[in-house]
Amino acid sequence: MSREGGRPPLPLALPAAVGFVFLVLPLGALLVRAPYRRAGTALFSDESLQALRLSVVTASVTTVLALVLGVPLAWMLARSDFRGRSIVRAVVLVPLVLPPVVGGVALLLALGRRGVVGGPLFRAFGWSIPFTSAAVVIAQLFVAMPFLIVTVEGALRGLDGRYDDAAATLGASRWFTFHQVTLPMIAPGITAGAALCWARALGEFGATITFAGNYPGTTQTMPIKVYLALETDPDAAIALSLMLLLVSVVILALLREKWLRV
Amino acid sequence: MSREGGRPPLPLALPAAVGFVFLVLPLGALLVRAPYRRAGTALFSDESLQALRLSVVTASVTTVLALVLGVPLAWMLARSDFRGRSIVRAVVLVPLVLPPVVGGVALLLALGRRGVVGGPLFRAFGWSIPFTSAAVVIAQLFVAMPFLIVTVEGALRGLDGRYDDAAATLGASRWFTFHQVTLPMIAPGITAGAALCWARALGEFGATITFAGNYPGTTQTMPIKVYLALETDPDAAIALSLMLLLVSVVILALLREKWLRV
Amino acid sequence: MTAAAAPADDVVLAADVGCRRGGFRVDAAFTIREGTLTALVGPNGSGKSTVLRALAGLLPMDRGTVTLDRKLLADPSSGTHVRVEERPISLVFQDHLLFPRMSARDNVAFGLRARGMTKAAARSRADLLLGSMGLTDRASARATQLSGGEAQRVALARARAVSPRLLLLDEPFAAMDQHVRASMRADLKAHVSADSGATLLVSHDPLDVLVLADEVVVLEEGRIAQTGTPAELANRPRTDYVARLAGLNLLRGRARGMHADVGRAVVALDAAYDGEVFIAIRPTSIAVHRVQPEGSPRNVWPATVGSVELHGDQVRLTTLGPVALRADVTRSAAAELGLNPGLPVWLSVKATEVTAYPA
Amino acid sequence: MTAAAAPADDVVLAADVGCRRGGFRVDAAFTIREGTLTALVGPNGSGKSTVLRALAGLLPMDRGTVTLDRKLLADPSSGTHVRVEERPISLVFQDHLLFPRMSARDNVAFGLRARGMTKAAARSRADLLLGSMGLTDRASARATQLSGGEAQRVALARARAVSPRLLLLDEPFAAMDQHVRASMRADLKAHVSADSGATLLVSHDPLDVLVLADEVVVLEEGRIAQTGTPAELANRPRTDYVARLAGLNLLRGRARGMHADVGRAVVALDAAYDGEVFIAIRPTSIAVHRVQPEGSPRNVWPATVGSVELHGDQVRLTTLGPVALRADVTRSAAAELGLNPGLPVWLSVKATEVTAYPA
Amino acid sequence: AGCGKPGDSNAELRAGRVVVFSAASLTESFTVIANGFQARHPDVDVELVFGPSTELARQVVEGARADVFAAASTPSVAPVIKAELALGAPRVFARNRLQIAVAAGNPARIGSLGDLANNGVKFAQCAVEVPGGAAAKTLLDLARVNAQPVTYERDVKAVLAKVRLGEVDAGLVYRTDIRAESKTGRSRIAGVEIAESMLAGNDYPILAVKRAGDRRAAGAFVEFVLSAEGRAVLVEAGFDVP
Ligand SMILES: Nc1ncnc2c1ncn2[C@@H]1O[C@H](COP(=O)(O)OP(=O)(O)OP(=O)(O)O)[C@@H](O)[C@H]1O
Ligand SMILES: Nc1ncnc2c1ncn2[C@@H]1O[C@H](COP(=O)(O)OP(=O)(O)OP(=O)(O)O)[C@@H](O)[C@H]1O
Ligand SMILES: [Mg+2]
Ligand SMILES: [Mg+2]
Repeated sequence: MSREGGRPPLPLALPAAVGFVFLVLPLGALLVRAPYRRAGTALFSDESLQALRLSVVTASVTTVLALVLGVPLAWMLARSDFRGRSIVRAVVLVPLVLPPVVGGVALLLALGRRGVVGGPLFRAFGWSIPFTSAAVVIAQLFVAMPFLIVTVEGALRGLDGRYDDAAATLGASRWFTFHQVTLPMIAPGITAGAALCWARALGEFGATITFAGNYPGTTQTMPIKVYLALETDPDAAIALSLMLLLVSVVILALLREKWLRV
Repeated sequence: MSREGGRPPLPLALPAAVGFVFLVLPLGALLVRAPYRRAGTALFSDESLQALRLSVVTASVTTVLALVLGVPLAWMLARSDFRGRSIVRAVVLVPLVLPPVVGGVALLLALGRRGVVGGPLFRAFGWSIPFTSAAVVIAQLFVAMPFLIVTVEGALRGLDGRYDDAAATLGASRWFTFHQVTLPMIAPGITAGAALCWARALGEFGATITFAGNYPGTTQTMPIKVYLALETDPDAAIALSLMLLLVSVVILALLREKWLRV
Repeated sequence: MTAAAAPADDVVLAADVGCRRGGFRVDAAFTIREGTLTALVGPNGSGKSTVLRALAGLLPMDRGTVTLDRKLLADPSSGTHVRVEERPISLVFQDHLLFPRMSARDNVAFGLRARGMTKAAARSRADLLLGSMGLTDRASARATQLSGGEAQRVALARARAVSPRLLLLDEPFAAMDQHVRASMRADLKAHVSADSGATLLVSHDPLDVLVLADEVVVLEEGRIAQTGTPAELANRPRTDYVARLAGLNLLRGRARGMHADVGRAVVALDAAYDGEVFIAIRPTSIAVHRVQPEGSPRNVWPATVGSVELHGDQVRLTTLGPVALRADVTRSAAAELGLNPGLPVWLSVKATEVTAYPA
Repeated sequence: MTAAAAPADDVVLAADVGCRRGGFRVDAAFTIREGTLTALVGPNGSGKSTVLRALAGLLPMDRGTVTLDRKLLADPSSGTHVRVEERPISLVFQDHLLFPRMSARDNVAFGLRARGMTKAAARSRADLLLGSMGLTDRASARATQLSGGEAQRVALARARAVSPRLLLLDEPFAAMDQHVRASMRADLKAHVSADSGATLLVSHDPLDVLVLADEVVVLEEGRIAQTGTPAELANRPRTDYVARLAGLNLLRGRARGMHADVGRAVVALDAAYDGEVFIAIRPTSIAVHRVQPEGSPRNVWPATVGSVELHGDQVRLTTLGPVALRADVTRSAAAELGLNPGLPVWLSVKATEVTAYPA
Repeated sequence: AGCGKPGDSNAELRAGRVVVFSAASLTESFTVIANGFQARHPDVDVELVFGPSTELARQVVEGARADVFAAASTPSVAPVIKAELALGAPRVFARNRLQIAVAAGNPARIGSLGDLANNGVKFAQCAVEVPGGAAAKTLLDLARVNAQPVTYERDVKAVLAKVRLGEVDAGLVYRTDIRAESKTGRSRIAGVEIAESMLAGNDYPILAVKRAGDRRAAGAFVEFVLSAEGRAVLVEAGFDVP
């Protein structure tokens, strides 16, 4: 916070360096062995750009929705004492552990044309959710929102609750306190959670292909495209992944810089 | 912290409820439509139990390794001011966005028999990493550690840095301060990060099957088994997923209760 | 005196607080009248902050009632517990707890905005208040960038901004310099004399109590040890703590007529009493001698000098012996007597300088 | 006086601190000798805490040097900056900053354990220290479960546990009650007189300065306004702040012989001076009259009563007029005169009660 | 039993669209076939959606818009038939056989299926849950070769990737995969024919979906795949055709 550097202690620097090398090695190998010559054609096809755009847009929509729904849910878990809280917490953890493809099946069972909720909806209004861009967002939200919730709950638990007390003595409702005091104080945690959520949504494959399908343009996201490219042209798949990587790391880095400056 | 309940404010309770319903619906549908009759046979085969054990063990080893390597890395990102920090941060984000299968390919390129590092290792010692349980852990670590790092970094950034100052004026080295002061204060964040990491590792499929392969007993984890079961017997896949779910939620809940009590 | 009795007309706060905190228990009943300030004093750890938190609603009570403006705010026996944010009470915390990510201005504006005032209006009101506290040029600074005394002034402004019916102040002047403290004190005095609800002030500074308080409540170990006006306390302390606050020596003994037995000595009194009495002696009325004095003073005791402390022109002695006392002598007298720790001396006090009252 | 000069043999700390904090700048040079305590005083926001942080190494300096026991700790011009944890300096923070998840005992043991002492040994040493501060029964309580005064005592114990060569105290007594404060003060005094390195104490309490300080450094707006022994400051204040601390009225004017022109009035002096002078007047030496007095006092000014404050037996007036003064009169005199804000009065002071000295 | 009469692939078709769900392993062949079909029927838009067969089947059942479904194995069309969404019985349009994939130059000197059982030979095959793995198991069983793979991959492409990267010495894959690989021109993979390859293989069924928006066009596409032109493309890719 206030003191500058000095050399970081070895018991921290050493494992940190090992961890970094471990993460950077595969990336480095990927970059070294990447098929740069052949990459261009795969990258700048219309379909690739379409998939990239769809991925970025749906992941962003997902993240916004996750913030709107997930942050309050995290607050309830961390700050409110209601019956059945441990059940809610368990439910939040479920999508983390469920294999994504099964998550997609579960979404079909719930919201599909023959699903528990989707069935009546379809019969009454003719609405069918699967295989639309909305379904992509739903699949991503199901898989990625828990990451945000768990992170934000952790941040809330680490917070000094006395500021809430101070706000209450000034007549602030819990809602006013939440958005004026609590939110700014857990901003780093929310940033982290949103980044995780966005990244997870961007990389989502299993639940999306199962629940939303893979029509180019409407539901074919970049990871699905990469998966299919792996089937036919592994080099193109790597090139596509690197493109996805570059775009997302740049976006995350830009947002991060902006948010952390506040 | 100190004040008890009261009713939570509507602007928080409402979205929280929506978020909860959204997450619980697919799970509910899964439970309602689960093939309980046929489940037993699929569940209690030796192979299923083997896969479950392998999953739990590897995910736990992964989480321990991620804590050992990831927490120091998070500390470096949050507290230390070194050149190239933004590059390190970008590298940490990469595995979050990389489609897991491509992550597996990257690991092969780096650590495989003919990989950048794996090649020399193989030629020198005859070591080959893929197709071993160690490879499962490596794949999970690559995919799951970033979740821990990002969460812990968020927690560190939310921390009041003045306690570090206080520790330094008492003659504490940064390492002593880290494990005596900082760690206990970010415990909730570390818990959250470890939970995410464990869950992500437990559900890992793409990188694992690509880098470690699939062989019952050594590398066949539960998500791989579920994926393959989906090809032939979706009911069995659902039954297996529910088993994975139950076990993992119970484990997480137990650990959580224990950790948060501290 | 207790809240259970029907309160008088102008009573704003009638409190009977019973609550526990870890192994510590508080039980205290008192009232505060409209436009007055009550000082809540007591040793460290006696439960003052606990009482304030309970009144604000931050700490659940397990016994008693809190009534503000005839409205019941808390009564565990009937399950009543008005929520903190719905009580017209503000609290200046001992460690101020300014919102760290906000500017000083936004901290002060916070309560007004919580009540629905627009951001602009609340801010200009906050600027006014900060201005009146001499903080105009720090208004835009973040709470974490304020000095200790500045932060405390902002906390005071923040609590007063919302015009509470009950203002709870937990050592609000502790970090302020003399000048600021005097002006804040004058400010508070002016505010209290108006038709402003009730104020409860915790302070360790006798001057605060003397200058500001209409009533004093002394808390010791979670219970009320004495109440009264500042003058009553200053003249007739009933505990060591109060005596020290008033700057007096306090002895306790059994009186029989003009004398009282205080254990290892006998004290000649100003008048005849019977039974348990307190005896108050002013440190300046104690004379110190190298040899046993003769003549008028009726009380003469041998003693040993314990500690010697220089307080400006005066020297404060503590003495050991049959009666342990604090005595103030002039610097020149101390030099003349060669007062040093361990020196055997004689102490003398005139009976007329001794105040006795029933225990 | 400045650190640049070769320090005397027994100088422990030679500091010339230049640093900035936001828009605020501090430049202050002073030294502290072995076994002495220097008080660092000044108004709120004058930079006291900033100086302490810079000395501890928590704030980078941009100018000057810090030398402790002849070892250079900081010198921006040569890039020297010994790390905080390697300086034999401890700091009691203004807001104590106890580690919230640790018990009081573990807080005190922390510094010892950081130096490699075993947990058990450090804890038993901590228990001893806490015992000497009267906190035996709170030793196991978490830092967040301590009262304000208890926390401050633990912070003091924590800083002293590591036996630093330089002990920095930022208002360490502010939250303590009178009794505890007196005993902590005595404790500190005993500690300082021993061969204990140097102590720098920030406090707003004049008594702390009077009782404890060997030297006083007065900081105003980031610069040193005056230095000297407590007696020097008490007799010859050179700024309003110091005068208020010493309880004096301070005027500034241009003297010609036995008189000085202070703007809207002329003051008769105790002796002949020439040029700019300060004039100090004790509030108790000012007499207040309803009608213009005749006779011996040479200084007589008209004035209006500004504020009236009761301080125990005394009444403190502030007066407006050609010379703004504070005056203390007895309660009976005040009642007799019917002193009320707005009342026109006459003030008189004997020339012999006026102390003048060159500005 | 079919109710609609499958259209003649040469008949005039109204302007429309055909959505073809097709197994990922057919990507190259069907892209060529679709181009050929479109050349014949310029007014008809062919939209190709590739994916894993079982995934595509699930999508068809769940109501995804699909007119034609071409799968990589007979079991994977079962859910569609069970949901009564098939327009007529599925027709097998291609058959795939296994080959041994080895790294270019065949460093481990694999010459036959039996060599897979050699000491020190690491090989990969698909999991038995997917068609390629079922075929491999059948083949090994019928040929009485007692060889254990080091990994059961999720599909043939993954097996191929392991061979390509040198993680295994050999892999049991389809002929078509090796053919496609060698077409890229800089192949790191070579094929070793299996003498017993006819003992096990995999049938590719195709069907028109009952819900098809344009049944005639869907039928026409199915017919086109089965026509000489379609078969030529498939043979070129390495399939056996009925
Ligand atoms: N959260 C807590 N859990 C347990 N005990 C507590 C807690 N908070 C305070 N205490 C104890 O309760 C007693 C009263 O504390 P309180 O803060 O009310 O004292 P106080 O009168 O305000 O003292 P001070 O003058 O030092 O501020 C103290 O002994 C304190 O240690
Ligand atoms: N982090 C910061 N950024 C900017 N300005 C700051 C910061 N910290 C303190 N200041 C300002 O620097 C000035 C000196 O602050 P400092 O804390 O040193 O004062 P102080 O003498 O200790 O006052 P007090 O008696 O109130 O504790 C104040 O005006 C304060 O507002
Ligand atoms: Mg308190
Ligand atoms: Mg300060």
